[in-house]
Amino acid sequence: MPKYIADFEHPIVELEKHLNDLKKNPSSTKKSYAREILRLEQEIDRLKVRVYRNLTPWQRIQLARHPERPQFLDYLSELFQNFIELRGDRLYGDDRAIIGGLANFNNFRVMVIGNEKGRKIKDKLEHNFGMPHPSGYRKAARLFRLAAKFHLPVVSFIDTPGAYPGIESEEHGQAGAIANNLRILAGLKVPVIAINIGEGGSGGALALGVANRVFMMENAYYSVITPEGCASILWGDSAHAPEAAAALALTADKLFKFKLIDGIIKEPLGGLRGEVLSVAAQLNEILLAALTELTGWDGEKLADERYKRLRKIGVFSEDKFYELAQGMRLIKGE
Amino acid sequence: MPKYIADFEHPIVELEKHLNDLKKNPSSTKKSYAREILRLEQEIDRLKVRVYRNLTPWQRIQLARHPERPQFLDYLSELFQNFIELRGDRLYGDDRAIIGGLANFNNFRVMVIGNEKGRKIKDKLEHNFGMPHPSGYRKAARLFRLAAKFHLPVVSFIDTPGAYPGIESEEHGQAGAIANNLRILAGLKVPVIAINIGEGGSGGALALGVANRVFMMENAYYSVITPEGCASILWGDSAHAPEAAAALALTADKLFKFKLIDGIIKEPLGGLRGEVLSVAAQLNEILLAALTELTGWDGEKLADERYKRLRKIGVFSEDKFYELAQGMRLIKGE
Amino acid sequence: MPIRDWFNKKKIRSPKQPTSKRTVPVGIWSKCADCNKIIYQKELFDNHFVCPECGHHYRLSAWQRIKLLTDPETFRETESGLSAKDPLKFKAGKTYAASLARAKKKSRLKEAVITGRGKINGVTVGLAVMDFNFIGGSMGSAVGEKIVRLIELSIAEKLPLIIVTSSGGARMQEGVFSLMQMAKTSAAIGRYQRFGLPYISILTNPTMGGVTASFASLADIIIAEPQALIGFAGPRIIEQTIKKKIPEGFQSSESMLKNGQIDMVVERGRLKSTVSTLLAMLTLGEAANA
Amino acid sequence: MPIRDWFNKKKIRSPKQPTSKRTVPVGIWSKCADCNKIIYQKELFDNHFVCPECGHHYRLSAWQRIKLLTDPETFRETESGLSAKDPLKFKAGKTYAASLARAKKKSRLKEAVITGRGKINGVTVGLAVMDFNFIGGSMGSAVGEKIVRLIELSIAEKLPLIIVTSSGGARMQEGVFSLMQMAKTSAAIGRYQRFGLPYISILTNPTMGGVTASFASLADIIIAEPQALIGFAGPRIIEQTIKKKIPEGFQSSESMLKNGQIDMVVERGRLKSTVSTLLAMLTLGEAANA
Ligand SMILES: [Zn+2]
Ligand SMILES: [Zn+2]
Repeated sequence: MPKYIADFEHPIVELEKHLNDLKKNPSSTKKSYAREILRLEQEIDRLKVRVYRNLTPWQRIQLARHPERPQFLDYLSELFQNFIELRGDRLYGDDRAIIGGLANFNNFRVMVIGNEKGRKIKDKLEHNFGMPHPSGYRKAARLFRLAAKFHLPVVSFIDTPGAYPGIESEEHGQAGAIANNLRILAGLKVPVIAINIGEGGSGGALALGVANRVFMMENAYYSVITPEGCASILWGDSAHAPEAAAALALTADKLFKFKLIDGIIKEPLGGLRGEVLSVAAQLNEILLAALTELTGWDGEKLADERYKRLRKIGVFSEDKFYELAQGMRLIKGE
Repeated sequence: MPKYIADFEHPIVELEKHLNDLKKNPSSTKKSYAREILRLEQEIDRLKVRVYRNLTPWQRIQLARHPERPQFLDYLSELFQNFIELRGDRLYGDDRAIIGGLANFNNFRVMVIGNEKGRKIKDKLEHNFGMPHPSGYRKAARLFRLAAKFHLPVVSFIDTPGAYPGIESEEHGQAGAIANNLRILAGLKVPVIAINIGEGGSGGALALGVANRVFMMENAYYSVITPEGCASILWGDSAHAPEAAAALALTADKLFKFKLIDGIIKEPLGGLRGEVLSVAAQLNEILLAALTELTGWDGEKLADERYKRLRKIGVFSEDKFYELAQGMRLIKGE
Repeated sequence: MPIRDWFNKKKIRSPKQPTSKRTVPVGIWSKCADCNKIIYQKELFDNHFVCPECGHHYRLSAWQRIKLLTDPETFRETESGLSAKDPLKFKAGKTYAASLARAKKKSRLKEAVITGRGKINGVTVGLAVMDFNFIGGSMGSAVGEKIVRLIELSIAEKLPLIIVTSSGGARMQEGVFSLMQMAKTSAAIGRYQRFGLPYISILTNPTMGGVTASFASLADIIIAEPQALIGFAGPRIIEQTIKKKIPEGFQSSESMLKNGQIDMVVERGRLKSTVSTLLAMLTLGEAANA
Repeated sequence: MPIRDWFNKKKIRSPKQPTSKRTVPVGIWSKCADCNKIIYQKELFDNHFVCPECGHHYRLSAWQRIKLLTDPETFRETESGLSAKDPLKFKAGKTYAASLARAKKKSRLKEAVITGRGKINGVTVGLAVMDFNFIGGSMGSAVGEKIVRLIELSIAEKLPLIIVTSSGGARMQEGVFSLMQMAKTSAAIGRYQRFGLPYISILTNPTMGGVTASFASLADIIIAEPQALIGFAGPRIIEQTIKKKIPEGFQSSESMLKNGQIDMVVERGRLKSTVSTLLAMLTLGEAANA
């Protein structure tokens, strides 16, 4: 399988290829050859740092969508034990774009739920590229309630381009299913911890994300609209997606600055590829700390804290004088 | 439209036809003609009394299924005011085999829900002959919960051959939908009153029928299985349905004797046809009494009473000696 | 009218694709944007901006809607001083600041929702009405905040809650701040609903995206005006995804009703009386049960 | 095994129409009723009556099932003295009395369900197991009563509840008394579930009608054995109604799983350990959360 390469990675890949070719054909004199190898290696390192330390939002989105990026099931198998999958919404289906069940995390018993995109093409189709139908959100709702009943914390992994925009999903109440999850999660009497591991595509992502603690991987994004969609609306051309991505302030660092998330999990240079080991320790620590803290709280406090977190989100201006003037006008009968 | 005539009504209809013919052709001498008319009228009355006062269970089922028998919407329009229909299960559909909404009944505000079969062929198709899909039961469940939230008594009208036995209805969880309604109704914190106005077809009917007070029309039936189904199983031939109907003890008088229902609404001789006026006063009285009594109770008491009613249903034998002996054998290690 | 006839009468109208951008034509006489018939402007006014010929429901401004629903002189606005900021200094093509300025001028509003107390046939309610003229009725921080404050006020004063939506969804110019208003408003509705107070939402053309997928869908009773466009994803996005045309009447009020997502489709002329009857049924008024 | 591989591995087996009347063949060597391969009887026994060749799950008696699920010598039966009466003096073709007598003789049971306390890997549970050999595992008054008494006992003693079903549905010979057991058991489950205790139901071949449409479907976790027939209406009634053949695999455990009605399909060999893990997850044991 050819390695997937994002546009902005081409210069690095070119140099790497050149280096490899050189290594395969040691034709030059030994001294200049070794020097050339060293030079190339240094250049690659410098380039990598320059590219990956200065990623634009759009470039981060490429990494968040990278086909080799670890997915929910990879984290599940690395960080959790004794996973028992619970399937179905008890209504109309078992949406494979959302997977959930019971598991152990260190000493904790938890309900773990996440978007799964699928890796191979067959899996991608089965998991619908991580885009849930209403059935998936309703399965999640069932599991949220089950978790609350049995006093199990909910740990959710967000990684979806968004809720599936199709005919049946609309007919079966996509909007209502998402809204219902927002309401359920907000009021849940157990700890809820959400981790955005890749794509946080709008309401379809938020439907697993109303939590007491929200974390993001360094190259994950969270957005009200896809940059492509935003660009289509504002420029009439999705090619402006990179600019839209920049305008939307959708990266982890921005969201952390805005205090919309609680922490960022650092990724290796170039973003996660294939394996989760490089972030497992961080994730483990962050989750363990959150669970340890939150399981000490009672249900009311957990729901209240979640509400308070949401309650204060928003930036707006408040013109008390205007309001007063409006009131006066009314009294004067204008 | 030709009037629908059940088998056992043919002798009556024959005589009535004869009488009509005679009336249309007054060819005889005046005296004998008048006498003949009178004789026929008396004979018809006698026959009617003989037939209708001695209905077999199977004959009652014919009346319960009679195409001219009043249906839920007829009672709704006669007995309730300001009906506002509430549609949809908020999941996948709006099943027209179950209709429900808010209404006034005398001084009460109630949630009224019932099976509707439809009268004309187009309506029958729309209402699926009164056979609900899971969506219908889930709509009912939503309205039950809404009633509980707003402290409204539930009045339900049962009239269904049964839950629809189809492919989609099974795939979409017919069994689970019915079970869920049984559980919800049993625990509902508002008064629930059920009236079986015609067919009480098995679990599909019971899903609207777990109530504090259950009434039946005189010619309604309530059965664990259709007589045809029962006959098919026991004789391998549904033609034995009349015998099965007798064996199943499914008529209102039997159920009242068994204390499974609280009252019977008397029907005019020959059963209800077309109009509900002849039973409206009785129904009004019975419902008013039940509502007046039950709305005085608090939610816990209502749910408790409903549970106690169910709890004692069942006829079985209990062999305490056998149980003891079993225990002894165990102790002796046999 | 006997109920059975009424049932037969109110057949679902063959739904057609809702029209999304129709404003009332100007002039004494004008042509209906839907049926093309010539209509007398005054008649349209008197008919609550519903075409007397074809029943097309023209879009109402928030204040027109408030006038339609509330008893005269009873509406008192709350939080009128609240309006949008620009937390992201958003610029994509044009700036958010410019969009806001233009919207204010065009709509004569400070934000895309008006909230307040008002009476509906004598019953005081908490009322929010969105206005599509203000950046497509989109929900940003200020809209979310106004709605949540109205919900909290309705809890405090034990008022029934009525929200009339008309919105393209979340306001993208505020990024994740807008997205989070979905969760914030839904959470507030969840709190409100613990108190056994009735929440009725009225969906008008169009109600899409983050508004449908939050407070609008969480009402005890959901009403829609006829032939409104209602859904989550926009029709164009769906067509791009499934790579075929969407069917006629898809995402219309009528199909939402058929698909079990809303309680009823109510024509504008019957809207106030319907809400009023529902309030009488769901709140403890003079005809109490116990 | 990494979870991803495990996911890829446990693909839904192409479901075929579940076989409904297969009993274990008799003899030292016998032919599997499903795959027709010759199997060694002892191997079948050791494999919990699952064909070692094709995985066909033969029906288990209630006592075999109890042996499979509970730790040795830990099961204590309750209400063993409870059995059916004949409230309707039912006679249709043959009498109910005769059916009961024959069932008792054939199954060596007093009723179609065994209830009691037992331990599953050390955890005490309330356990009910239905037996298809007793009038098709049908639920009459005694079965309903035994199940409700077990539920009440499990409430009183704060025990997890496990019910293994195998039933054609309600017992028609008791008429509406049977029908009402659906409501009675469902109501009791509703009460049980207020206490935050876990209820796991295990559906085995077949689970139909009034049993599926009551307590069996109300569990927190619903497990099914592979290729069991599970549904409400019988396949024949459906075929008569829709006037065509039902599709392959319809009403199988596997299609129930795909259709979102159950949590998992678990092979008999993994049943006890799965239930045990679930109990550990759902009850406050040694690895408590707080
Ligand atoms: Zn027009
Ligand atoms: Zn075999």
